[in-house]
Amino acid sequence: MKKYIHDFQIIANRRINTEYFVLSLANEKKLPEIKPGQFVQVRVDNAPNTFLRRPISVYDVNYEKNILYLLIQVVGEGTRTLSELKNGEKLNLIYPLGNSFSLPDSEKALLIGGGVGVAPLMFLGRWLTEQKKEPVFLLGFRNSELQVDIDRFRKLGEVYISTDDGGAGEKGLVTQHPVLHNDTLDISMVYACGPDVMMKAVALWAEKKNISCEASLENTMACGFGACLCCAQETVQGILLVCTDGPVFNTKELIWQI
Amino acid sequence: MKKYIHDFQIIANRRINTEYFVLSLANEKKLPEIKPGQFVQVRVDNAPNTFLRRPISVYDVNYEKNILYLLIQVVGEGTRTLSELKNGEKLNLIYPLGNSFSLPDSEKALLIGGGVGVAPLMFLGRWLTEQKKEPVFLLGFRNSELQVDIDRFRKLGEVYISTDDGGAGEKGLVTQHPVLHNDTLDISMVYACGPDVMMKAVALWAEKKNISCEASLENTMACGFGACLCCAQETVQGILLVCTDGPVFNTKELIWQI
Amino acid sequence: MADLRVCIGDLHFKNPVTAASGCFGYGKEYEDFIDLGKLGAVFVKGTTGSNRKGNPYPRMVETSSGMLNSVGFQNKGIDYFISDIYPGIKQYNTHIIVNVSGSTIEEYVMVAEKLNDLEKIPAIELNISCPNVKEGGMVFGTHCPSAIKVTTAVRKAYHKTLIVKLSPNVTSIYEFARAVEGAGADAVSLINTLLGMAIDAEKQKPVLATVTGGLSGPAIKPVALRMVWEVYNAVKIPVIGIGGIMNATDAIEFMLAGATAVQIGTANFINPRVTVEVIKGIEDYLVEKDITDVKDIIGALKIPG
Amino acid sequence: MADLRVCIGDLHFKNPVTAASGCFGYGKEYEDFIDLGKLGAVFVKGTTGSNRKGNPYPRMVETSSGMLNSVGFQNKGIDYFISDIYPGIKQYNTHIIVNVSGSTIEEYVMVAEKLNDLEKIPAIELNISCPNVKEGGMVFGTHCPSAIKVTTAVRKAYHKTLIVKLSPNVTSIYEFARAVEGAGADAVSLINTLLGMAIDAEKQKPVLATVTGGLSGPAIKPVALRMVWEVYNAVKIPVIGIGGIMNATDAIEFMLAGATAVQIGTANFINPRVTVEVIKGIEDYLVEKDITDVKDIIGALKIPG
Ligand SMILES: Cc1cc2nc3c(=O)[nH]c(=O)nc-3n(C[C@H](O)[C@H](O)[C@H](O)COP(=O)(O)OP(=O)(O)OC[C@H]3O[C@@H](n4cnc5c(N)ncnc54)[C@H](O)[C@@H]3O)c2cc1C
Ligand SMILES: Cc1cc2nc3c(=O)[nH]c(=O)nc-3n(C[C@H](O)[C@H](O)[C@H](O)COP(=O)(O)OP(=O)(O)OC[C@H]3O[C@@H](n4cnc5c(N)ncnc54)[C@H](O)[C@@H]3O)c2cc1C
Ligand SMILES: Cc1cc2nc3c(=O)[nH]c(=O)nc-3n(C[C@H](O)[C@H](O)[C@H](O)COP(=O)(O)O)c2cc1C
Ligand SMILES: Cc1cc2nc3c(=O)[nH]c(=O)nc-3n(C[C@H](O)[C@H](O)[C@H](O)COP(=O)(O)O)c2cc1C
Ligand code: FES
Ligand code: FES
Repeated sequence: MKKYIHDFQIIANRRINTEYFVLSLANEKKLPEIKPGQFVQVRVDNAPNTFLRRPISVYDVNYEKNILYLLIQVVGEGTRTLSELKNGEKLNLIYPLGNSFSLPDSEKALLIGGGVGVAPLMFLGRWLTEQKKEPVFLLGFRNSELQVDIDRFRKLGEVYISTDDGGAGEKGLVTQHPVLHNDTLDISMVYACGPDVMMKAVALWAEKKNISCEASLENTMACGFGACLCCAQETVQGILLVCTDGPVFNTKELIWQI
Repeated sequence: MKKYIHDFQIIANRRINTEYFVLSLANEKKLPEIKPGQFVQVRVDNAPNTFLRRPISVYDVNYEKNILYLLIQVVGEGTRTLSELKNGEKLNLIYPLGNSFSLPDSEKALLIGGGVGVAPLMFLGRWLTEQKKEPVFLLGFRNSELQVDIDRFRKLGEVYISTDDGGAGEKGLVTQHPVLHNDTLDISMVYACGPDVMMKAVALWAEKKNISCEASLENTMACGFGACLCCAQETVQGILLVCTDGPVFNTKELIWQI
Repeated sequence: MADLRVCIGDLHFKNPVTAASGCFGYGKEYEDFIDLGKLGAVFVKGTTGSNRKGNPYPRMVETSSGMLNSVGFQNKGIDYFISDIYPGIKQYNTHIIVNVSGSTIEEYVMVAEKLNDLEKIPAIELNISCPNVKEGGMVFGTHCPSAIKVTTAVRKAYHKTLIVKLSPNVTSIYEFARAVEGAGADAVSLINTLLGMAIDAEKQKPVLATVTGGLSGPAIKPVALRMVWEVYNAVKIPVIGIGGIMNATDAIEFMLAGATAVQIGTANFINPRVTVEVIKGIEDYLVEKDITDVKDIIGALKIPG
Repeated sequence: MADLRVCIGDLHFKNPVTAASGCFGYGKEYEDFIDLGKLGAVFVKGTTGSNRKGNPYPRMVETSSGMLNSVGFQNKGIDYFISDIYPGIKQYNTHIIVNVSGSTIEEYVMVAEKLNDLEKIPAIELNISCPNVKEGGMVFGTHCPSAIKVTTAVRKAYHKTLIVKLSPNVTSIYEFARAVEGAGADAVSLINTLLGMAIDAEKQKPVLATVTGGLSGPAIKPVALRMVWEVYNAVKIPVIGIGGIMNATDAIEFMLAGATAVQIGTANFINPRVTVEVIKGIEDYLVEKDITDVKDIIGALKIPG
């Protein structure tokens, strides 16, 4: 897929809660095809200590209105600077980057997200419904205050929630959620994005259930398009690159470092 | 004089023309005494390539309203970032720094400024009027568009202008201005601030006329308060520091490098 | 229009702007962004005698105005390069220069020998300066007799333009430059990365799996400029300047300090179009200054006094 | 409340945070901003045998996340220090350590000898690593036999704590650390500045009057951390870490890498209160991590594998 460098314009910066915000980005040029699971490399201007670009998943795309959405969690100086962007300001992106999630065999698919790991699942869920599939979401957050856009996920499919403190949905980790232990859940594919420990636990669960599992990984990235070889991931095929061979991997391929 | 580090609030950012702007800075604490010729060290946040503070002269002080004014010329990333500051934003200053201009013997004094070198002359002029002296300004600019706050200077004393292209006042360099060759000008002191070549020319003129001359110098500064020894100036007394022994020097003391 | 052509030994570059090894893949990673045919040359990644999987991860960490990497020589080896990669890149309308790496003199020689026959590879860059491999690599670049030995051996085995890439992690880089000049190098390129380290204070652990890594980016530019100037004053062969170049002004500074050409590395990650922008910027500079030939700025730095 | 006390040889510091030589004047430049009595120590500026006027100007230029300086040893000499400066600073409630500089072994020895008698100066830092003087200075710091010679001579002449400040402009800094340890140093401090250069492309001239200068600031932190860790693993005497420390996290990284104390230089120019803020930050870190003694983090870096 051809990659582009474009200046986008901020048309909305929607604060969700203390940690998360969503940027809506517009561009005069028609957006190229973007696939669920792909990401962009954002140049952060005006952040004295942010030298490299920041990789951010595509949260959603509206082709009609030509808008790209990014869901971002404030964790350091780069993301904090992004959180302060105002309407009309510019953001330079390299995109679309990486591979993408694949289509499930069955009707239903389970999409498990932890924290900011829910980001790629919105776009994936939308795409699945367009493919006449039925996404079921299982989303985990630290507490109820940190939940993200649940109403929007509900528009795409069933949503289960878990929070560490039980403030919303089930108490505990997503992998402890009863829906995973509900044998009537008729799925052939699970998608996971979140902390490594979560994804590994989901992968083990899927393996036991003999369900195919795709995980979207993170790694430290200098380029994002295969030029620096920094984002190495150990797999059964040897070292692969998270930015071009991933970020989506079938978990059977992965050799976890944790 | 005791030095302070304070956060000031921008209460106005007044654009004068394509190159110059004036920041009005307020602080809850009562301003300490600041003397004409002194400067501040400004921390520039949000400018990726601006590491050290930037030295800026005090353009004016309003003790009643507790406001400090800086006249700044956009020359690089630091000053450009400052030019984009909005009301309510913070600016961290170390101040007041450096020595100051001295009082003239006679009634009248001539204040010669070139470009952004006019900055310390506003405050100096105000102080002179308060001391019952009569400042006469000779201000040079590249062209008429780049003139700075002439009306405000006029409130303090007579103003002569020269521009490189003759678009306002006399055509040519300030040192070619007829007022300098007018023997009725009854002064015992001339103050100069501007490019080194200008100050040197003024100093030579003053020496010939047997008039005392003070110049406000620039130099590359890392600290601004005498700790780094970077801002060396060769003088008849040996190396002195522009940030603490200056920025104001009697030109008889100076050994010019140009 | 200024003349941008420069020569590295017998080799003619259409302009002095090239991409640094390890930062530009095999060129094709940048085809969506720029026309590779516009570049003076592309230095492709470190190639070894056989397949190397590189270092464990994390391999990268951002630092103030720079980054540390510990990629190591992840590559499939020279034979794979010849059979599978070369056919795909040989049609590029620019010079492809292979960065030759290894752990032993025999390995360097073997790789260099095999590159003799590739028509479209007019030069190699002998990498004796990688801080990211345990054996070989930097040892050759930080011990003068070893640098001479490996250069002499490769010189015998390789018949085209031989560029030796120097390590900055030494007391006197100009001694190494003189040594490899004496051993038959046609040019030197510098600097490779500075050996550095990053620590995660929260976890009380090194950030990189290999503990140390190579520092690149604008943080190292002052050191690189100084070394290029030192080496330019010490040798007669051309110098290729590398280290923290982010824009045309940076590239011009390296040429004024004595570089005949420059390599741009880390900047490509942030701005994949930086190389062609630098070419344009150099041209603008020459036009504005009324200089008709870029060669006139090489080493043109005026030293006072 | 964590215990912040550390020892450099026989010398007790109330905490590991000190100000670096050449960046803190004689301390009094900072009295308006902080209580000097809070610092572990103040390293005052380079002091030579006799009056030195320093280098011509410009002496400073900003670089990416750093600065180059070429101050040289502008100071009025040891006798002036003793007669005119010492009386004004000896009442500070912190250790005053004099950075001893020179061009010849005799000069170093002479200055060190005279400092024996100053009751309130409990230590000297032998600066064999300044890149900004033509003769002496860095030569002693980049040539191992010279480093040993000067350290041995000063050790004989000086009876209190002897700290030797190492140059980073060498191939193997740990060899110098071992060498001066063998020659009687009680501690080593590192790093001094990296030799660098800046060029004004418009004027086609070096920016600094001396052409080259010393690079400091966060740009050099990765190199400094790596060197501190190398030296910590090579010697038994305490290591004082220096280079690009801007905040408490940076200081903690140096201590994890093996530094018993740290010096803060360039950061003081931007934030004259940085030293006391770093002390507070280290304390917060220890409390949060339930560590009762700062000495427990010295060299506590966990190396994987
Ligand atoms: C393929 C991919 C997709 C991602 N998608 C999203 C997303 O949709 N929304 C979102 O909020 N975040 C996403 N991230 C994570 C995001 O890139 C980091 O949170 C961001 O780079 C942190 O930048 P910072 O300057 O705010 O923090 P820093 O101050 O740089 O660091 C804070 C923390 O973030 C980690 N981090 C820093 N840089 C990177 C990097 N280049 N890659 C990975 N981790 C890093 C550091 O280890 C550190 O712990 C994604 C990461 C990857 C690799
Ligand atoms: C005592 C003193 C008082 C000053 N008063 C004023 C004032 O009232 N208004 C005003 O507009 N400017 C003033 N200046 C100049 C001002 O400090 C510089 O223009 C500013 O630092 C440039 O920063 P920058 O990031 O925009 O430009 P940069 O990109 O850093 O550089 C652009 C140009 O400015 C010069 N410059 C950069 N840093 C410094 C520095 N620390 N000291 C001197 N020159 C530098 C460089 O040589 C370069 O040519 C004063 C300087 C001094 C020393
Ligand atoms: C991710 C990465 C990988 C690199 N790999 C190599 C390599 O394989 N061979 C080599 O000679 N240099 C390698 N280098 C060094 C660069 O070619 C260059 O010398 C250095 O990065 C300094 O230039 P820069 O600051 O423009 O990046 C690598 C640098 C980076 C950042
Ligand atoms: C302006 C300036 C002057 C310095 N003068 C000296 C000196 O006289 N003696 C010395 O040993 N080191 C001197 N140094 C080096 C510092 O002490 C320190 O080793 C170096 O700056 C790295 O630390 P930093 O990055 O925290 O500044 C000087 C550094 C600067 C920036
Ligand atoms: S981030 Fe550069 S190769 Fe993946
Ligand atoms: S700027 Fe530091 S001493 Fe003058």
